[in-house]
Amino acid sequence: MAEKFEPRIVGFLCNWCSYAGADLAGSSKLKITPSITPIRVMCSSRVDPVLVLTAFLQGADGILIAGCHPGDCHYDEGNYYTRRRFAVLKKVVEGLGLESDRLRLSWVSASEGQRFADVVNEFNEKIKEMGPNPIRKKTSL
Amino acid sequence: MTKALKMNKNTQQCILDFLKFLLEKDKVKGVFTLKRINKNKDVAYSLITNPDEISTAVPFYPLMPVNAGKLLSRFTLKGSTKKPVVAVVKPCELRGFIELIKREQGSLENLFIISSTCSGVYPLKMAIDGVIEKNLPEYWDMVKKGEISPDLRSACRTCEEFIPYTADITVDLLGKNDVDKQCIMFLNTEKAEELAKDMNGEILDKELDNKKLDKIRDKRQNEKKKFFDEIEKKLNGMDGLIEIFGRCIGCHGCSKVCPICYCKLCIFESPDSEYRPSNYESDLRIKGGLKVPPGTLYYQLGRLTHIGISCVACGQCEDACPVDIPLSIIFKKVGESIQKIFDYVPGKNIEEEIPLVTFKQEEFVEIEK
Amino acid sequence: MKDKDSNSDVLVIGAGIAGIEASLMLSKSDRKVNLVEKMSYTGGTAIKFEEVFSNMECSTCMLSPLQQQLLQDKNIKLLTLAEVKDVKGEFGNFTVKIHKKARYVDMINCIGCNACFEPCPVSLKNEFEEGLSERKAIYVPCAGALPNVPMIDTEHCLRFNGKDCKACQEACMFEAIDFNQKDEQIEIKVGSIILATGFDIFDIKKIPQYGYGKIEGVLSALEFERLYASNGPTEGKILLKNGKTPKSAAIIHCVGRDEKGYCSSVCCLYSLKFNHYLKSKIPEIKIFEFYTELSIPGKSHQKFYEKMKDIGANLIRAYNIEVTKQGQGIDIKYNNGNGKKNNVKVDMVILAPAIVPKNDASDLAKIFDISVDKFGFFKEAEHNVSSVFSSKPGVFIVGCSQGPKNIQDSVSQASAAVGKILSSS
Amino acid sequence: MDMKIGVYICECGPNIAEKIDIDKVIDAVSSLNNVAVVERYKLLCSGDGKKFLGEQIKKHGLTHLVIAACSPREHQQTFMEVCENAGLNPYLFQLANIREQCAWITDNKEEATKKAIRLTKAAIERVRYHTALVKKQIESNPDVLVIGGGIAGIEVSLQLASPDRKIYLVEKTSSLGGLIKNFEKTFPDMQPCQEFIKQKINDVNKNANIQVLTDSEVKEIIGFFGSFEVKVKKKAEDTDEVNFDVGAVVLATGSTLFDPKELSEYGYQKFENVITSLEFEKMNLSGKITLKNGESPKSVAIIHCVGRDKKGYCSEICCMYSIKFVKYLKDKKPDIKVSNFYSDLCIPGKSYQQFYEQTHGNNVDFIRAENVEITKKGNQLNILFKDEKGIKNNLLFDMVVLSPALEPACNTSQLSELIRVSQGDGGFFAEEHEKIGPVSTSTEGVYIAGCSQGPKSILDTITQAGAVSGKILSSLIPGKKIEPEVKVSHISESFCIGCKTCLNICSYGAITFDETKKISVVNEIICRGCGNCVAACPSGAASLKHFTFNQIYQELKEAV
Amino acid sequence: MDKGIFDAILIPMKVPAGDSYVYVLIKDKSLIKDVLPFPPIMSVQGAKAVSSITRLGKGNIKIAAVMRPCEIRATIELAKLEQTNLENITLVSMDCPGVIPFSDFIKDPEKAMELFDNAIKQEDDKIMRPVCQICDKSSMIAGDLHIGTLGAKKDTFFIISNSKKGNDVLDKLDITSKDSIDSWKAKVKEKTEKKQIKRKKTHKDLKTQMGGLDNFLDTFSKCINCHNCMSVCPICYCRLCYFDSDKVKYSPKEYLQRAENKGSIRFLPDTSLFQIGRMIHMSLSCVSCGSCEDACPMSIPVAQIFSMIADETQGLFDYIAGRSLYEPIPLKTYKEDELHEVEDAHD
Repeated sequence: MAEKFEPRIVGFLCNWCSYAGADLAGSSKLKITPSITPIRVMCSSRVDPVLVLTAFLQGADGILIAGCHPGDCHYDEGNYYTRRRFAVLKKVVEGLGLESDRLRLSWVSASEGQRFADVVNEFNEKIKEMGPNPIRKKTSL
Repeated sequence: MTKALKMNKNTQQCILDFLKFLLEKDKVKGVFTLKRINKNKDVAYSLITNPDEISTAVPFYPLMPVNAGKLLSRFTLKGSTKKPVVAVVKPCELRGFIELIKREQGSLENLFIISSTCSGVYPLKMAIDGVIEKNLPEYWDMVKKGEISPDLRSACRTCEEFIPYTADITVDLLGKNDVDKQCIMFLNTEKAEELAKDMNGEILDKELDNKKLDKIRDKRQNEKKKFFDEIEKKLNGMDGLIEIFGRCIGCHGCSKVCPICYCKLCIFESPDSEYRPSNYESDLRIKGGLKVPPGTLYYQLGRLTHIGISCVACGQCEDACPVDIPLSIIFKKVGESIQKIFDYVPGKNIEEEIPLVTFKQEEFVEIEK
Repeated sequence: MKDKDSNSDVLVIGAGIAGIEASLMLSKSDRKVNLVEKMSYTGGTAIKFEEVFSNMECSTCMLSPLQQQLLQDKNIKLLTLAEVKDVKGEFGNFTVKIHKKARYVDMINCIGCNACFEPCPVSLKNEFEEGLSERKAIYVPCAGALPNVPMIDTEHCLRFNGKDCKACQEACMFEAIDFNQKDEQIEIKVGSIILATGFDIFDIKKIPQYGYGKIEGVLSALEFERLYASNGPTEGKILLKNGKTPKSAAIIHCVGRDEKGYCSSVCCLYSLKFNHYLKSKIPEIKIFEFYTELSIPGKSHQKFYEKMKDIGANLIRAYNIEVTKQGQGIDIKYNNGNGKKNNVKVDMVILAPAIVPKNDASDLAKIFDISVDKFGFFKEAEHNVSSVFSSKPGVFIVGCSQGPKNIQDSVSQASAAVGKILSSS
Repeated sequence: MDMKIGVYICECGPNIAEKIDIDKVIDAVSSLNNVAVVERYKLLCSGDGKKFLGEQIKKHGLTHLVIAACSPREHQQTFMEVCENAGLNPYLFQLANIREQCAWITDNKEEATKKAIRLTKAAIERVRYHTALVKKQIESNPDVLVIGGGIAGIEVSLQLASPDRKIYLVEKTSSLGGLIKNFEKTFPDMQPCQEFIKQKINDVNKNANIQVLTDSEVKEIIGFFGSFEVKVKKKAEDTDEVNFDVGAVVLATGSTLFDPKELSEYGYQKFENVITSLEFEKMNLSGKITLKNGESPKSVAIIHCVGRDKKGYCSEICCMYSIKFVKYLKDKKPDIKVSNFYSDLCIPGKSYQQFYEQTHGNNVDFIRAENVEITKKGNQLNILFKDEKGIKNNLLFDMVVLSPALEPACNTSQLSELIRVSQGDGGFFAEEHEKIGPVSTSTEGVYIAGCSQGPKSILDTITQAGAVSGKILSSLIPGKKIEPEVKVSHISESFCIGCKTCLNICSYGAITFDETKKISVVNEIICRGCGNCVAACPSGAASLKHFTFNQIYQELKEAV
Repeated sequence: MDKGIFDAILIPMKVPAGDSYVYVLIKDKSLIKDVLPFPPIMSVQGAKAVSSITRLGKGNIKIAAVMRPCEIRATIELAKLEQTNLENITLVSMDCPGVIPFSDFIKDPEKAMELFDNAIKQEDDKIMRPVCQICDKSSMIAGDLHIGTLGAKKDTFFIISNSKKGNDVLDKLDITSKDSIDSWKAKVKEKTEKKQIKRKKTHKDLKTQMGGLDNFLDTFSKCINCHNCMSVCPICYCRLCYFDSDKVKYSPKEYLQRAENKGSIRFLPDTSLFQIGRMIHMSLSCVSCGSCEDACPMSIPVAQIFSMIADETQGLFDYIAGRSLYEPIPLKTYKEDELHEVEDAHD
């Protein structure tokens, strides 16, 4: 591959914790790979596994779901459901021998700007190792 | 006299060249046709934008994985395509699409249709273990001779509407004995001529060889008679129907693949058709027993009344039926009888109104704006 | 009191969690609120915490939505760097004189890009971070502080000390920095007043045997909170001055309890919380927690205590504690419950000091003409009525300014005070 | 009318302008369908900026607005107001965060620009699918139902009752007052509380705006904040129940004592003269503290934390009222011997240490003890215990007072069913948020006061009652309409199959089930718009306004 | 029924044409002679049958439903999902020998019947559907009553009750002999263990065969999107499938865009989305009944693949679909402390 690989990472961030954390990272001028495209949702529990799957099948190199730490959910318990749905999604993808490492669930609080940066950059590195999502080029999906 | 483009090469090859040419010359942005999609040579309808991918296209492959009419409808459901696209489809698929357009389920705008005189396709099952691949030579041989192979789907063997009505371009295949040396493309519309412009080959005035085709039609009619008589014997009143539809499991797979069944939610799956305990209790009282899930026959007959008028006898329903009910012949028979009343040929003419719009699409709250 | 000409506006003093809660509630009921905050930021002491007991929720996540709401609220006028100087009148119509220090940064023009910090030549200890990190003469106390607008510390700014420096002004693209800003004397009229001025912590230096301020690695609870804070000086890494990770730590309760003569009611719980702090960052760390009486009232806190014990909280009842330096480490001598002498060696000591009245509480009491109790906390009116009444009608006291208490009780008092105001005028 | 999207890119001074090649962004998006205008501006959130936007919206007749600037958490509100003032529905606007998420996270201008283009495109594609959302206004009923006639309920009622707000005070016993009726004095000030509570009850009874329903129980509460329908059944006469509507509900059902019989070691109701704190209060109120045989005790033991381990929490007030008991006893018999057996002295707050110290000296002692057990010895009670040093020990007393844990009132669980307020630690009503929502619950419009929320002193109870009043006074204002969240869930009637998955997971009970249609229905007034039900619905029948599948998909598409 | 315990029985019966078996609900005793409790095929999944008549509520009559264990398990899943009301239904299962693929059967029903009977006699399942061959729950008792033929003396069988309903029936039947069912248990245990081993192996092979992107795509390359698998799936109870809804309908522009990204796309393009999406939605309740595979016009081994995935997802919550009416559907609940392996460790 000639031109260097720039991962395309989708980041579903919950409004109250993780998106706030992302903003804090930004306003603290922490370096974060631009390869992540944040998508703001009110609660990580809004992230329909099918949406994630859609992104995955359309060739996203990595998909990150980030929400409040368990127990901190702005809506009480949403993130616990997020975790269960994510577990199922990951298991299915893994079960089919597809690259489930491209899917990631992380908890980032509003004060964890640094953590957000670390999570994203580290994820980005991992994706770089994995290379582009082969699905992107597949025509017979 | 219509214009025709003549090229002295294997017809299939010519079509591929033509499609490639269309993409390269940017006359169209996309080509919709059957294509081999993997190393196992599995064939599926595809939307091709890259000229190099044309090489793996197989426009006249004797298989109908899905009725392309349904697909074209899905393609243009949310508005006509702004960029020009050409689609290679079979006559019955085209007619299915036309019927759908009449119901606002698609649009022909910027969509150009290449079709051909059709010699029919094999059942889906034959595609499973590559039988079709083996049969290909035999198939083309049959095409030349304009014969009917017993392996073909009953729907095709009994099909009289093998000449496309509203295609921009009609490719001469059926009964054309030099199909592998020469290719004739009838340019039925101005747009077709435009597309063919600069394509190397000679333009001439020509008509389809109707005598030849009539002969083939006769053969098919005989075949059809046989099938109809056979079904006739079974179709004697209710018991007959029960005989035939007895094993229907009510999966509604037939409506899922039917090009005419376009409803977002089939009325037979809607709350109105749900079965209440009181229903079966009375049934039990009256009959002493009932088949479960109930209403399979009701569904079949209902579907007949809904789509009979527009049934293009493409045979998909039979192909998809998990319990092998000979749907295509039944629907063809009943369909034709209905269509005769209004002497209406579904999909023949886009201007022609649907005689009876007895049903409207259930209007639903959009789930997603 | 329900006379017609009474003023419905409210003055809230202190933009800590209690003050914020009160202001938002008042605004919700269409009252105009003047919220006076001494510091340059909102959030009070709670904003310094990383997590709060007992649900271990992230404090910023809990507060920042409220702070945002506060800043966007049309009914609330937030005056930062402001202090009340004089109050006249009574319930229904007070006249209040406020001294608002100049921030020298325009609240409207500044967009909080922080471009002005870097060029500033001055650098000194950051009080917000308990002096654990440096700040400039123009600064916000910590990343994410709200309002996200810096202030100039005129005491240290070169320009205000005779030098002709305008590094920050040059760095600012929004003409937000205005050296000519003047302190303002604002006079407002309100109907009622809520005091939510919070607390200070006991000056541990007063008890030499804890070695605080003398021995490295002996921290106050607040210092430790910042050390653990992910937006703090070490991004949440628990480190010793020498940059090493402590292998053992001691937590000492009731620091200053006897001196003050009361139980500060939250120390046991936040000290227990520190076990979680330490264990989560340094799983193998050894912890000794010294206490006298375990005060964990309420339905949820014993559960929390049990949880902390499960992760390895090791509580020792101890008296006459003495902390001394021992080579690299710190030595703690103590008598345990049955009078035996004992000692342990640790790398880090965290002290839980008593909660004491804000240093300016007595001045404020004078200004508002309300009485204070023998400890210096604002004194509630009479017996058997809501504790939010001060001795002066129309002046309400909430949160730790009235006495040591946890966030929950502070918030309850805030709502209660609002209730009194709304039902009385 | 066809779609006209206006796109405005904020330079944010150098913050964006220097880090992102704005012109490139403009080129990249200008050609997109329906994009009517793309412009850059130095600072859109400034006064001039807002004015500029407003004019632009009018001038170009924009139907949709996209702004590429800072984080939605910064200025979404600001720009939505601009839209509103310019007559554009604020929900037809989308903000692309190209500052915090592009300009500030990298020094590589090219990459930042690329990402800025991505985000701006995404915002444009998304905004196409936005629909105008309109704030609803719902009439609300200002009246309040208060359940429980103890001090908490009384305080709330008295504070809330007014000519334009009627209070229904429902008490299951025959009289108001609750536990306090039995107390002579309150700690720490040792103030007489009989007069105090009588006065309060009096005030309630003569308050025309409070309807007191004694011997009554709430049978049904349906509805939501602003309009609850209530059915109350009068116990005594089996007359038909009382029905009325209210806008809010206050649970002030208080607490009861843990029954020491459950712990045999205390010998309660086995040995004479072993009594509970409540029995002692009553005895004390009656004027004379005597033993069964009529003599007055010479020595009394007070045992703390009875049932604490069993219940798993500290009941907060036992230490204090035990100290109060010492004072009771000393006032009546200065020479009496009183011993407190305690495990940890829990006297938080500024007033109590002093209160405790006052009792020291003359024949009063506090013994830190473990494994306390009570046996009979002659006509005295023998207390066996392990002292602080771990040494077994025993002492004789005439009378033993047990300080049992507080537990939720018996009807707590029944009420929690009735009104969908879950029971939290110790079985007490669960508050909405341990810290910042102590008196509200996960059901909007339902509040908890006093010991029904957890053990607490009279003072704290009064404070909490005040807090509840505050909440109601500030959110349920007579004549003022309620404005519920607009970004809420919706379940398509046609596609819902009624599997109740959404019902189970909704934290707010915002979804109900229509038994006749067999489908789930969202109550838009209760829904808080988290979208949990949307992700849970396998049929895709549920959708969240302003965060629909398509809206999110459009962003996602640009990201991939 | 004779004893008036039940008013009607739901049981498979030969169709008039004699070329299939479907469920019938019978009241008229005379019809009973035509029923065949254990037909050689499973044309309709029993759970769908039960659901089709009880979704809108319980009737007033008591019904006994005689079905295979997998059908009963599916029924129980549907009950949890409010898609059927079991109040007046007694579920009766039997040791299931498996069934033969419909396509094999329909070629020559009579012959198929013989083969089937022999297969049962010789306890040889190689003519059965592949997914039946790896079914390790063919004697699982999830319903109210179970008729155990395994390990029973010739022409006798065990009736095992598994619920209050079941006990009531037994009482009414006042069956005297109460033998121990140990012999049955032993036989079942033996059979199950054998199957489990085979199941594991098959799944392992399957994973190597179709695991990985390319193999996966090839496996489903023949899919014609007829969604028969979903239509016949007892668990797919949605009125309109998520993947038939507007959510997966795009504009021509978008289809072309997607084609341009890759040079060409199969049309319709979302086969994998449907297949994997369906796994996400229903694998937790999948009972590996095999209906999908039977109904697939392209003979894709859907059932085997789903059984593989189902074992994994259900394993997450050690849940077994249809094992018990009282185990909540995993996605309807949660534990605070679980599944930490899927989230980033937070220090």
